[in-house]
Amino acid sequence: MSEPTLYELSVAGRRGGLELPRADVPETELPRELIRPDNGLPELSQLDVVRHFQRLSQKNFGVDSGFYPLGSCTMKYNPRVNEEIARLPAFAHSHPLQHPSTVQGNLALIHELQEWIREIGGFAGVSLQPAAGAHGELAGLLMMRAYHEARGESGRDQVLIPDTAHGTNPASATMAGLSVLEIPSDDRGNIDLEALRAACDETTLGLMLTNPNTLGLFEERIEEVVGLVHGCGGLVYGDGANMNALAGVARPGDLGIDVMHFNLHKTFATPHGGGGPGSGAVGASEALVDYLPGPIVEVVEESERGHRVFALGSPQASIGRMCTFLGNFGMFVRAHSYIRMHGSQGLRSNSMHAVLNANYLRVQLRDTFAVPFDRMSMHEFVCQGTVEGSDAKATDVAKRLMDHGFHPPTVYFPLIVPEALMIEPTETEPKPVLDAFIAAMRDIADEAVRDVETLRNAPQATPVSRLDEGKAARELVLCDRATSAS
Amino acid sequence: MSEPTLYELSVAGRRGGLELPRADVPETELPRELIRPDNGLPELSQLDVVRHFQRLSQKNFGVDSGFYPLGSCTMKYNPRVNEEIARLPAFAHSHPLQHPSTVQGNLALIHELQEWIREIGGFAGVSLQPAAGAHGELAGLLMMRAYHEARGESGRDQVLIPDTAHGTNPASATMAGLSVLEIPSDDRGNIDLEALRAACDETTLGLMLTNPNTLGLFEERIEEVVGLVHGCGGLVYGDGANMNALAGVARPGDLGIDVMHFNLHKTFATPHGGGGPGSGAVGASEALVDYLPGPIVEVVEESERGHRVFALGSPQASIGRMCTFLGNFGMFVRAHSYIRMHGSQGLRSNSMHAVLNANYLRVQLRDTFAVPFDRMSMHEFVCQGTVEGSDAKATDVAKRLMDHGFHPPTVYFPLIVPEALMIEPTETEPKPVLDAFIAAMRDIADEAVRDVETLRNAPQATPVSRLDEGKAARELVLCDRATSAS
Amino acid sequence: MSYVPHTPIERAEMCEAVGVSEMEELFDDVPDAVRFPDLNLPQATTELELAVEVGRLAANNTPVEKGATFLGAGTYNHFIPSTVDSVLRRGEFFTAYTPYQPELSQGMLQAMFEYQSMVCQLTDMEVSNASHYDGSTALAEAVLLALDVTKGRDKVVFSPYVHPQYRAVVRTYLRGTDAALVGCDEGRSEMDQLASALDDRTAALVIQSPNFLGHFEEVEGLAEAVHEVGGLLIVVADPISLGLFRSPGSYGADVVVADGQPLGVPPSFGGPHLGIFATRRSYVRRLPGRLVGETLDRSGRRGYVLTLSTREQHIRRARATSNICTNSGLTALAAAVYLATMGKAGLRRAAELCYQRSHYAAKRIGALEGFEVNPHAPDQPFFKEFVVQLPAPVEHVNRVLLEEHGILGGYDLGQDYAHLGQHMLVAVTEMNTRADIDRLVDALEVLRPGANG
Amino acid sequence: MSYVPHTPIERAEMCEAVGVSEMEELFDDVPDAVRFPDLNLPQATTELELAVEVGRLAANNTPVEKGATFLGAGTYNHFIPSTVDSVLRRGEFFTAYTPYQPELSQGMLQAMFEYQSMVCQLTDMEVSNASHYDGSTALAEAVLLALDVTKGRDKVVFSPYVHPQYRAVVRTYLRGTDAALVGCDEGRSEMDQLASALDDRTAALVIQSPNFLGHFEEVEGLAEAVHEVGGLLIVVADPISLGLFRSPGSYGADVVVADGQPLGVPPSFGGPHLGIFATRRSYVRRLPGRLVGETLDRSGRRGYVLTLSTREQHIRRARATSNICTNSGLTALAAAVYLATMGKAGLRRAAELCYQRSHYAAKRIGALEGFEVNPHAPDQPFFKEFVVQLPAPVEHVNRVLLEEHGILGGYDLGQDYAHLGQHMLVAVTEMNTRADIDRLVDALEVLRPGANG
Ligand SMILES: Cc1ncc(COP(=O)(O)O)c(C=O)c1O
Ligand SMILES: Cc1ncc(COP(=O)(O)O)c(C=O)c1O
Repeated sequence: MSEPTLYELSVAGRRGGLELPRADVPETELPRELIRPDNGLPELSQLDVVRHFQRLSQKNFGVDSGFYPLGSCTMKYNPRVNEEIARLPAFAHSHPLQHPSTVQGNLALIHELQEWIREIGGFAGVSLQPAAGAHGELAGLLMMRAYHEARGESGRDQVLIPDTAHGTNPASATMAGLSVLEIPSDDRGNIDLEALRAACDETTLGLMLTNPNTLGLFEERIEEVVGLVHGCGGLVYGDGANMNALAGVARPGDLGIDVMHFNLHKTFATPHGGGGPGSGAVGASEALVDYLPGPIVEVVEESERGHRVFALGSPQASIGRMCTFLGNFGMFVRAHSYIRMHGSQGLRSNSMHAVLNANYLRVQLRDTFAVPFDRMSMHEFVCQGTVEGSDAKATDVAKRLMDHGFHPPTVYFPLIVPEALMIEPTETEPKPVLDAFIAAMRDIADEAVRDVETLRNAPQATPVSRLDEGKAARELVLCDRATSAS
Repeated sequence: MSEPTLYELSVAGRRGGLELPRADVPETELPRELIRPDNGLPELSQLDVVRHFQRLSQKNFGVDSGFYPLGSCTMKYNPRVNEEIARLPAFAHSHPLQHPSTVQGNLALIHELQEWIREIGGFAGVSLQPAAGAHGELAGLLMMRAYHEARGESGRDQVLIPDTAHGTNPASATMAGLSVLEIPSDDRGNIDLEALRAACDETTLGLMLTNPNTLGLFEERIEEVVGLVHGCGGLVYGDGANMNALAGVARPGDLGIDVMHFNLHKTFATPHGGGGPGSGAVGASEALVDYLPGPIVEVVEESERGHRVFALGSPQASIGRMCTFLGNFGMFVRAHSYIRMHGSQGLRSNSMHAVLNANYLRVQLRDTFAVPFDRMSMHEFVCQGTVEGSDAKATDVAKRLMDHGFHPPTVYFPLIVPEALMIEPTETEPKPVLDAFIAAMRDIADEAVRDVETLRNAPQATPVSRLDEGKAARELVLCDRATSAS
Repeated sequence: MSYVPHTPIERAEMCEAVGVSEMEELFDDVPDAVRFPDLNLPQATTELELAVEVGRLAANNTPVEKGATFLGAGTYNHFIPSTVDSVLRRGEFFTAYTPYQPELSQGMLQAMFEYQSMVCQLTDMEVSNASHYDGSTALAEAVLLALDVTKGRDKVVFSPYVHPQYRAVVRTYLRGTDAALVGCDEGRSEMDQLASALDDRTAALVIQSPNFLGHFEEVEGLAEAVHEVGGLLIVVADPISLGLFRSPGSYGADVVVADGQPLGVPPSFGGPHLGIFATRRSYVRRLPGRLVGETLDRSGRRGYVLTLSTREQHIRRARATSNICTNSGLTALAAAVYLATMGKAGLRRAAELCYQRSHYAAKRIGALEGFEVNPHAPDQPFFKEFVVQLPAPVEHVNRVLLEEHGILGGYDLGQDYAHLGQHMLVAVTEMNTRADIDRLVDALEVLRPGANG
Repeated sequence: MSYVPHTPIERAEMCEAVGVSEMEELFDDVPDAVRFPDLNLPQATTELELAVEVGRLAANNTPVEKGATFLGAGTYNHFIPSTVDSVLRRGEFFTAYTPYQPELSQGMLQAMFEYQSMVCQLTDMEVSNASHYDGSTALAEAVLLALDVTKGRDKVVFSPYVHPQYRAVVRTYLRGTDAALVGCDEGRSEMDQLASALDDRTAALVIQSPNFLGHFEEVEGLAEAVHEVGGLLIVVADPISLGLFRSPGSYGADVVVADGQPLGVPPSFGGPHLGIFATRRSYVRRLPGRLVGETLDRSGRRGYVLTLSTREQHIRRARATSNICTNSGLTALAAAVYLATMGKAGLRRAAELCYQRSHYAAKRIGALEGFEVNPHAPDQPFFKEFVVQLPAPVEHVNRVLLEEHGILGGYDLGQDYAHLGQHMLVAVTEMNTRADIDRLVDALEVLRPGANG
């Protein structure tokens, strides 16, 4: 059943919403000329509101609803305990501009998290300012820019970006005022070393490297790649979106990465929230640590008994603030709890099982759906969503998966694999779920040959069938027409 | 899709559930002979558990899911704020056996609630001990019994119960060791006064009166009814399940009721919880107040500035405890908040709107579904779920309502109305919802004549179609067969 | 705050449809003299103000850290996994009624079926109802069941170490019968003494194990003894102990009851808790309360329904097995989520931690001068609670513990057992770390006779 | 604690299928030298222990009652109806990804569509995106939009009373451009001075109203002035004020941004908040971030999809309008539930209470000897914040307020404005009752020069 919008549910004069206290102070006259006649909001009772959003929620699919192998997104279990902890009033109701002496608990937590991420990444310092991965990329690129400028090398304005990179990489480069040079991949899914060598010169700001890359493959000649870039005076940015393959397995800093963002909402299981908020901590090597966005939390005093006093400070040559306050603290609390529960062994175990799950799916599916770069993968792998003897598209396979109760993989990305299905199971899925997914995929492959129409008409078990995206883009109905009725 | 059971999901050796701390104390040897080899529980990961119960919840219908006009149940909006308040750690984590000096907040809250319910009911005292309405009935009947015994009238062992009464009334009488005499109703839906007069004698313990009764009708000659019972030396028990018609409108104590239970989970909007826990406060008149179950909360000290000290006390001739501790405190907190927010006017407004909603439905539906006792109703009314020209049953109408997105009314109760549909909309439903329900009912009436098979095969829009209750009762599969596999 | 949604226009339209000009007219049947009283209640308030006001009320409770709580005696401080409340907060569950309409209630019905299944496993019984109010009322109904199936008998033999408040509730319920409790008032009876009280008027023998003092009872031969005279063995159990220790079913219990609060339900000042009630299949038709059974729908899909309602008040009225209607659905759901989350290994581990840490505490306290642990039964095995004979009155010790150390001490046994004056019942669970226990011991040490306390 | 579910048997089977004998072999591609480091992290812990440990950390924050909070300056203490969190806790919402697959995401998509609709109503703009990170980053992107649509211009005129940290973030973002901020560093510019800074190199004029000092700016003629030179008017708004006070759209704003935290999001030490971003329809193709549009499915049922993705990084890569990917879906959902619960009357009432109570506070404080309210602009109307010139340093006053009265005082304006040393920005909302305000005034009174303070 289609759920009416809030405005369609709204009735003029509806009561039972929320009452606020009566005025308890002598009245001050309102500045008439500044008052609006109507604020345009709908009018509903609390029960209307509760029912509406409950019904909407039932039309939404989360990790809690079922297997969600969306590649590059690390849709793992979001521990419930973290939700409780982040809601502790002492955290949730603290104000970012309180005097540091009144929020030592928050500052201690932030400091610990900075230190832990620094350790996991193998960096010299970390700032938790950025609100998401892309935001961290922008911060990192601005840091790289500032670094070169400080060394009088402002001519370095070219960012090398592999053709497998996520769209945020080139977009961030543009926002940082830089130009992009795309580097092709070789036939093992690595960066083409020759092309890279050719691209590296005195205009090179640096390379943006995703490792494992979006094919789910570890860069086999990572040392040479980093060496080439460093050799020409460039820096290496690490896109840490795929850190769920490497936490506890290898430290990006040890691999020579100069600056990198972590998606706390991937590797450290803060919930994705239907599209955020996330958190995009950046770690930096010695060379770049002074450029980190600030403020960050520092220890300003330490007693002999180990009691520490924390305060805010700014790295010496900081690029400045990336957000109004300190970043998405609510996400820090969750990531802090997550790392605290896991420890070194636990994080490594997560990575190992994530990689095991991905490879298990790969070997079980590769005979049905071609895997173009078929070598040991990391936490995800990419196959082609097409089947011999059928002209079904990757999209059709994806939509049909919904009828089997699964969320589809990421589709049509990375761009270098035609009809790509990018599959990331994560470590929190047990084998029976993977086996059910494998069975469904094989079923769909059969069906693609036998009865392609069913695929084309999929999904059918969802609240709506395939939606007309063209119509949406042409007509651009971006606000409820019923607003005008209110 | 049918959801596997926990045992079907269980896999031997499954990890990722809940880890507990390692032992931090020197080990004591376990008494081998007392140890069991296996506790028979399933083995699941947290994600398994979360998904399982999310899916189950989506197969359940609550007030939050839609209109729920289940007669005699008062399915009104359960304010979300009460859920927050009841979960305050200071309440939720206090222990019932703490010293009273350490739980003055709890005791103050309980005392206020006792006082407020006393005031709303017009009683001399209140005990919050009983866990539900039926539990309150048992308490009330035991109080009545004790009262008569104390007066040397142990011969009074007959309870008069109208034929419209809820099943808990006679069942409670039996549990209290009393015998039941059923009193018929007259043609206006009142207690038949002549029958009552004939029944009242020196064996009469008392009458159990539901007012408004389960036809949703106010007892028109309430004063005479009460007078007859009191006249023969009996007492009047009030079944307060229908108090949502009268809160703020009339006080049962003022009507002559001697003892009554309140269902906090109806009138005062504590959530029904899918079948409890509820709370069944009992109020008593002067005559019975000393027999209330204890402990109850008393003021033991009051300073000049109004500061009060609270403690537990037991009414002088108390029938004793009805439950282990003080009753369902978590429900008290919610009911306390509810009454506190509404005040006298608010409670009356609730009753008025509940009654208005019921009568609106009655007048809109009576031409389609016969209303046998068609006079101004209180908060609910009873019609017959049959239509001329169709042999559809009330059950068919009820099941078909599900396909329209509504929860059915109470069916086949009260017993004196054949094919009864007992409809209680409550005050929190807005007119558009009532209108949609009316339209659906009319639709179904049409359909009953036109296409009775569709009714008989209803529901179809639910996770399962009609279930074979006979099979369930014959086979009595009361435990998961898969347990043996574990 | 009012949650009534009506607009003035809607109200007017509805009044008109009903044929009244004011809502007041709807109440013409109510006698004038008592109609529309002005209730002496505080002025209505808003959610915002309410939260502040009730927050202040809550602040009048003395806060105690969970690790510093050593009070049990029937309500326990156990860990509650966060999965539990996340399920309980779902409106589909908590705003539903008893699942009378199964097609719209499969979620709750299946969860209750699973609850029943897990309770049967833990207790080793064949059937469990879908919950009762709490432990004591479940026990009272178990006694009524025994009286009923042994028709004509009027004696119920009780161990004195059944929870005193459970015994009180049973007494209240027995007001409706001719039966009497026997054996529990002496305050010291041992199991063999109880056995000697059994006779052909005995409907049931009721024991608690671990008992109110924390000890496992010596149950060998008990079931045989009571069965021999034709009575039932009713056992009050601790559900956490069943994760590790032998089940009542394994030693012949006919009915097992328990308070389910330890299974994921906060203490909440004593309620709502959850009554667990399990028995033999032969008594299923005498069972009180709801029962969920498996069946099929018309297309052969598995589904669940409330079954055997012919036992219940709404069908059988005066001849019902019990008057219970509303039970403890949501706390039973909590228990189901709890048990599923803890699972086989988790519940076992919780029980182990209770055992290990309580024994550590007992040893350390027993080593203090002036303190004696389990003086009445030093060799009887115990689970998570034990008795400490103190060198000072319990109330005094508890006041010092709380005011000076923030520790919530144990239960004053002198309230219930004349021979246990100055004896405290101490509960230690998986929530109390070694450091917490050491703090308790240090605090007690100062109270030893002659110390600077 | 590990959430990995694998049993040893499953792991072995899977390793075998993959062709490795140990999981370690999966990582042969990783250079030996750096593989499997031993991270210096604390030993893993359990949920039980974590809750205790983090609870202790949280206890190191000084607790402040909500009514005693008078600190705002960009993050506010507003009432959050309990409906909000009850929706946010639903796993279907909070554990979902960005709604890339619309058939499985209609819930979030419709909610975002409703959010967009309500934001457009409140701001009187034509299009809103589905959220940005926070207020400052939304502003930074608004400035980038203006620079882009006015291609070639390199000047952005800023009011000095735009939130100082917003200005800081804009500066960071402008590192990627050749543009510069103008007008905001003097620290005292009035609106007419700002207008005089406009010229044909001006991409935008940026104001905040109510501004950082709480005052409504004099906006008459501003839009005309900036439009005349071909620039855009960007307004930073307070979303609560929009319940009652005129919208930026009504006075000609081209882009409206705001921090949505006041709409049902707890302060949470500064994040996550929510960036609101609304603009004219003519700029829709230049809009950063997600956008939800209405459409139909194949059977003609209404549905919602992410639309105009051709603007976005995953399609247009280096030529995208922004790099934003993850945004603030869940806090935007909070705002949608908040606005729906408050509704037309509720938001208006919240704004009224802020106005009335802040004016009461201002009058009472202004009447104290040694305190002056809004000395720089005594007649300018204000909303919920105002400036108080103190007789002592702000830090000192705040320390006394907190330590002696449990009051969280206002923001120290001297940190950002040289001419506002010893000036405090005080925020009063619907959460501060008259009694709370009176307590603040009494506490301040003692600090007046010469008092016993
Ligand atoms: C490889 C990669 N890089 C960057 C990002 C951007 O991260 P965010 O969405 O947190 O901005 C993503 C997000 O999906 C990604 O997969
Ligand atoms: C009229 C009436 N009396 C008594 C009861 C029993 O109340 P409870 O379910 O709280 O035990 C009910 C419950 O539906 C009822 O409707």
